[in-house]
Amino acid sequence: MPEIPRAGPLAPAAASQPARASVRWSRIPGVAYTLAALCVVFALTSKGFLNPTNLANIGMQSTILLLLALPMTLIILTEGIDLSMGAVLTVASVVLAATVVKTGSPVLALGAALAIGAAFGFANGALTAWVAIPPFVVTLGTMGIAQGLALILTDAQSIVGMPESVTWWYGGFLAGIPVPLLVAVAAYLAMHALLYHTRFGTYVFALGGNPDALRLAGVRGDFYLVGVYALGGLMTGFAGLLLTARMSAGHPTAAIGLEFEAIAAVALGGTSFEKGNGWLFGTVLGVLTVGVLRNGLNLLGIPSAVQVAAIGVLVIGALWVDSLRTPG
Amino acid sequence: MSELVAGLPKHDWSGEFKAIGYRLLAVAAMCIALALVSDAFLTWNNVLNVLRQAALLFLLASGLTLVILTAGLDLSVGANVALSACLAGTVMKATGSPALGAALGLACGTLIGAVNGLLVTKARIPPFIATYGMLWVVHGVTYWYMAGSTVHGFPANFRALGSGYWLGIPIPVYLMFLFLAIGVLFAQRTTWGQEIYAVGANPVAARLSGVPIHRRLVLVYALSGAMAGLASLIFLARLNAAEGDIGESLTLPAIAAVLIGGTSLFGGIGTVGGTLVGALILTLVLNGMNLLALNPNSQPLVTGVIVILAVYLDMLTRKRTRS
Amino acid sequence: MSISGVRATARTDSDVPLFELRNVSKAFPGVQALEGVSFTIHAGEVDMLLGENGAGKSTLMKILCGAYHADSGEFLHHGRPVTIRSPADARALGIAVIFQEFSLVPYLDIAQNIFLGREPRGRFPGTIDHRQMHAEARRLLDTLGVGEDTHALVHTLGVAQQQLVEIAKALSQHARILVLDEPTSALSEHETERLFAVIRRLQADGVAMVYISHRLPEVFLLGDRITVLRDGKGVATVAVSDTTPDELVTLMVGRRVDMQYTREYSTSPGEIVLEAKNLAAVNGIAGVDLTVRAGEIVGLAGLVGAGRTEVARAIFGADRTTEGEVFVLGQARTGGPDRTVRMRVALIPEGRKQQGLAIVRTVTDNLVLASLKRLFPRGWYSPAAAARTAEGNIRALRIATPSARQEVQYLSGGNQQKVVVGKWLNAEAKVYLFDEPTRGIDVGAKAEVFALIDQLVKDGAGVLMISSELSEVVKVCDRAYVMRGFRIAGELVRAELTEANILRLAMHHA
Amino acid sequence: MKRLLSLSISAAVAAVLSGAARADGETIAVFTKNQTNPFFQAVRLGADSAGKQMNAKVVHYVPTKPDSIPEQMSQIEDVVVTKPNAIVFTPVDYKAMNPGIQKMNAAKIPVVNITDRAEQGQFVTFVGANDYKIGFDTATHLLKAMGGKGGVIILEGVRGSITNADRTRGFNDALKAFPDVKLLASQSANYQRLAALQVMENLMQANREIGGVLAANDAMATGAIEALEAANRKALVIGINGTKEAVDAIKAGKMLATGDYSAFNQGCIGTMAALRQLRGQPVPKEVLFPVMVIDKSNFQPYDIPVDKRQCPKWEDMVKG
Repeated sequence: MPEIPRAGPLAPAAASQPARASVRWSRIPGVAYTLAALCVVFALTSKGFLNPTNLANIGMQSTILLLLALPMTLIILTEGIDLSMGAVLTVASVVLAATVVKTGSPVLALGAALAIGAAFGFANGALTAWVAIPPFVVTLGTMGIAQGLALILTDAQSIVGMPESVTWWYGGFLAGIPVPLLVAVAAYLAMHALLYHTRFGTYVFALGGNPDALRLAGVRGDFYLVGVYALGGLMTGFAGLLLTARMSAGHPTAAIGLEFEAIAAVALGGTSFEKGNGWLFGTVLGVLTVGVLRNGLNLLGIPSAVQVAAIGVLVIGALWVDSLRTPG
Repeated sequence: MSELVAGLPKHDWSGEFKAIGYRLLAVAAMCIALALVSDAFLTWNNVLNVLRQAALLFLLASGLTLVILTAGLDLSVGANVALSACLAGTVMKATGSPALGAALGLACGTLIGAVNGLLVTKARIPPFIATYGMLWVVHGVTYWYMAGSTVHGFPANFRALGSGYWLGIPIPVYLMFLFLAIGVLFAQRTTWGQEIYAVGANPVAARLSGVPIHRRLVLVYALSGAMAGLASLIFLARLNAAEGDIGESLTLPAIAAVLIGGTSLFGGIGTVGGTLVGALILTLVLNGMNLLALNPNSQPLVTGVIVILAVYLDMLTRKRTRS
Repeated sequence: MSISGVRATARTDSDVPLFELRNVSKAFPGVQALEGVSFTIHAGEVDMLLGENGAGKSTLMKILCGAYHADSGEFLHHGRPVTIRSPADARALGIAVIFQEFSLVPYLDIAQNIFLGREPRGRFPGTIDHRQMHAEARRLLDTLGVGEDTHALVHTLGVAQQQLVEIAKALSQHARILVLDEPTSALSEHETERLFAVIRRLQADGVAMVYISHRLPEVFLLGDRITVLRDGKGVATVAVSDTTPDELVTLMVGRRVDMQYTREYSTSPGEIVLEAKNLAAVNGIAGVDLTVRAGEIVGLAGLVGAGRTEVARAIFGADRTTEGEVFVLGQARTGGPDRTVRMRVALIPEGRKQQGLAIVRTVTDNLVLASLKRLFPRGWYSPAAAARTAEGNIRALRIATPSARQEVQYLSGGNQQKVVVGKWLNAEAKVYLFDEPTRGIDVGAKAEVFALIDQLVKDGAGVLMISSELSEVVKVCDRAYVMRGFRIAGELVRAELTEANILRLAMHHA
Repeated sequence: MKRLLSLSISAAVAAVLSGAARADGETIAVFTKNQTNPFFQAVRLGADSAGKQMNAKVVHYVPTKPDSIPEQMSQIEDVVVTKPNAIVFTPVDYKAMNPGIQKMNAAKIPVVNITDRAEQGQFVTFVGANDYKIGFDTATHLLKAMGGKGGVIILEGVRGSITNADRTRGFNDALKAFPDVKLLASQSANYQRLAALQVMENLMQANREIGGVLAANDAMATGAIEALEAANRKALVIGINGTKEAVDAIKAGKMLATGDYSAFNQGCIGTMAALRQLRGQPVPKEVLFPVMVIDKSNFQPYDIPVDKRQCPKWEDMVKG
């Protein structure tokens, strides 16, 4: 908020303020309660909401968004942003589809998807860290580039004929559990470990919170910044596999605009755009809340127009609650 | 103190005009190139044509420029255009009064903008998220209100606003230059404009200098909304019809135009004039690609490259004026 | 806080200095920050570095820790010549600096901050051994006698605790030379005591400390050897035992202030222009009563962190008041800064770049910002008229700038300060609240700023001046209020206005 | 705020439940592509009307983002959980929805495919129009009106959509029969009004003489008409879908003709087919509506606003 001096808690002025103890619960964003409330309402009002298949559905439907939102959390922790994810996801998906159709090798195809994702991510990071162009601008640009590529590569046609080895990644089961759920859990655990148990993660917080501290500690922050964006690209590329599997096709506009939903989910999860203040599991909650809302409203057959408005109210409402809870 | 002056850079002419100068050169270069490759380009009609297409983009982007000048953002302008246009259109049909319809359209746009401003200032929600949430809400209302129908066929006197000519020049072009003038006057020649720049450059200093920053921010978002409302009227008048999805493709190009126009995301730096040039550059590219019948699929790609290039060159020129 | 603190150190004068700087010079565009300064550091001692703001203390320290490169001069470590080209070099030599702005990451915990960049390796590549890290952090904090939980996120800590984390961080890097840059400037008395206890422990462990301060009581409480800087030159190095406060003050101040700045104090102040009655605010101040009369410069003294800035902000309406009232020219003040400004009150904040100026905007833009309504009552802004006003200010205040269109960020600190003042001259303010008006500006500019303030009161304005520099308050003010613990501890009229009296009120125990 | 939110939701819930109470018959889930295109609104109204006639409950599922594949996929998954008696289905993409269709088939829910013919999957029947023939007939209608000479422009819809592919193919084949007609340009305007307007404006610069415009839907046709009027140029324009807007334009003499895509009837017959299947009545493998070119001579029946129309009798529409 503009009128509050940016200085924040580190400014000498804070000397007068009593130091608040850091209790995890105090950092739980309003969205957690919203999620709980939604679940109760839907459990009471709609048949089949609590039905295991349906719960699995919610998880599976949220997986792709989660795969974008997790690295997006890290990027936003560095006070950055990535507007290109949706488009990169799309281009990765069509490249994967095209490769698998041409070569018949899913491994090669996945490799290609990961490569193009990582390439875009690296470009975003490099232009941000080394050319010092604001990430918003960089990724707005690469968004257009990726979108154009997807359309040119496919001439706006969908590419079909995915082998079982690809579709398995969305439709298949492992030990009786839908693969996407396993992917989602694995992805979260991996990102959690990365963020909270490695140098990389520590430096992500530092990049957003106090880059000078990093420099004084003799750490090359720029490399890690590029790394964060590259990681985002890589995860996006992998999400391309699930997207392709889900449609058993590559489609040139399938995921346009998904990055905005990812950013919204991250914000819902209580991660702020400043000072590297965020919480990875909050992002999971944010993604699930949107998923549960859509699913529940579908089960109830609520008109689509109401759904659209409801999502907006959710985003604004949850953040409003959070801002009420944080002293001005 | 004289030795203090030594070593300070001589700041010959204010960076903004310089920045616009560079961009105008770019525009000129593009025009020459297009004229060489397509004989259809340098025809009077096509020039008007480019200007008319730039008009809609500029009207939308001009309001957005003020928002970005305060280090804010408004992702809801596209949705805003859709709702305002549909409301204005249906009311016009129902009452047969263009004036009433237009008034409601403008009012609707302004209201949405004002709410954005309140969410950003009073509810302290980051502009990105607040206006993104607003985008969904407004879309929802539009879909519900229109229920998939199209409103079309408006009185000729109203449609002249979009498709009419005066002295052989399309009305929207006049509107574009009118609001360019108004925008420049507001930003450069009013105390409010000065305060808005100050709020963008340093909100704390602005507040401690007695600038009512909340009121100015709400004003800025409301103006952005109002311009969206106005754009929606031009839209309505040009297409003589409106449905729920017209706004979706407008927001990002508008933001791109502002950035290409040299307005800084960090606030305090930029001009409405620059945004006009930005809008012209974008329109020229699309126009040229159409004239040359290039693959339309590559349009987003080209736009993306231009955005990055423009901002990068901008940084270079600023660095030069600074060191 | 009594001066009879027990010394927990063995003097080691005879030894070779642990570290030595010889004839170090450093120049910035327009300023010779350091000129042939020599300085020695001894193990197990606290070497005091005294000097007013702008005397070159901080520059010297930045050179010592590798943040700046000296233009000339040599460094000796255990008598062996060494070079310091980067922070890494300094660290290698065991030098660590605790700056006033901390190098901590707000949303990492204490342990993570202490070991940032040097995290103990975990089982897998790239991972961190949290158990070991927290254990070591715990140990470090214990050696400092600090109880905080190593899992606490730094942004939840107060400044004092953050400072201790900084010290722990330095120790974890096996620092043998610890540089403390005005460490008590933001601490409460209690916190200060705690810090001193820590310093004595370290001293006992043979850590050498360079302690920058201009607070004499601290100097005598902690110091072994004292080096005084003035205008970038080392004027003297003396043992604490062989000197007196008065001597130090003369060394620090020289006769410069007397020569460059004098004013005749107001004998017959005008009517009350500013009055606070039992003022309390959300920022913590309480029961503040004060008055400022036209033609008066009233000091607001006290240690940093005593609540002086908060009083100014509350008066100005920048922080919401919870109790009491403020009267400006007899009228009650309500609402935020925008209303206050219209009542012709001016606030010149301490953080110029953060709070005083829009640095990416031009000198003109900044000069007219507070007076837009007055200069352009119709709301129509005229660049020409604004430029004329600005040119006027630039001449009157002798602001050194190539043009009125120069962006403020390229001006020197003193000239930036003048721009802020000019902004309020244009607003025709009648009441001025100056917060550390000379902080971080060079000596020449200081005198000009004071001349400026004097001119303001001559023209019938009332001034409330916050300053940490006792000499300034004593020299400049007609009266002074002294703050302690967010309350007014007392008032000193011209006759009683001495550094000793101020300090007594500022540090006196209840 | 949270409370407010949950309140508003439960309120909406209550509303829906009470609304649902009316129908006592089967539940039919109807999938359409988006909430913005009038065509699909007509389909939905047709379905509702049929539902009323045959006393069944019709619930609509529309992606919140127009034509979003992943969203329609999610909606299918959600609907399969609620187990409606039958589904009337328009795929947002005729190729990329197969996994969704498989899910519906796996759940043993009878599915009627309408409008866009899905590539694979088992369906009770397909109800729709022959896009190729519509394209061909309307184009022929225009080319005849042009006297078999002059230059024409084709405004394509969304590249990659089946309707667009078939319609433009129809246009081009029709052109083959008129050697003296020159195809000046064929560009995509994504079925969008503004895009069509601007593409047209640009093409008018490159082409002095434009005799006719073949637009793959009515929105683009009207966009083109606006562009022509603004430039005071004359050209014969045809569109496809038979929307009210196009009919008005035909009445006003601005538009030559539009091919009837009978959206409303697709909704009607699609829903009826689903219900007949459930009620054991015969349903043909495919219901293709006869192609009908609407022009000045025969627009009256189409002049009624869709929300006032009634579903035709099954027997009248489905011969044999």
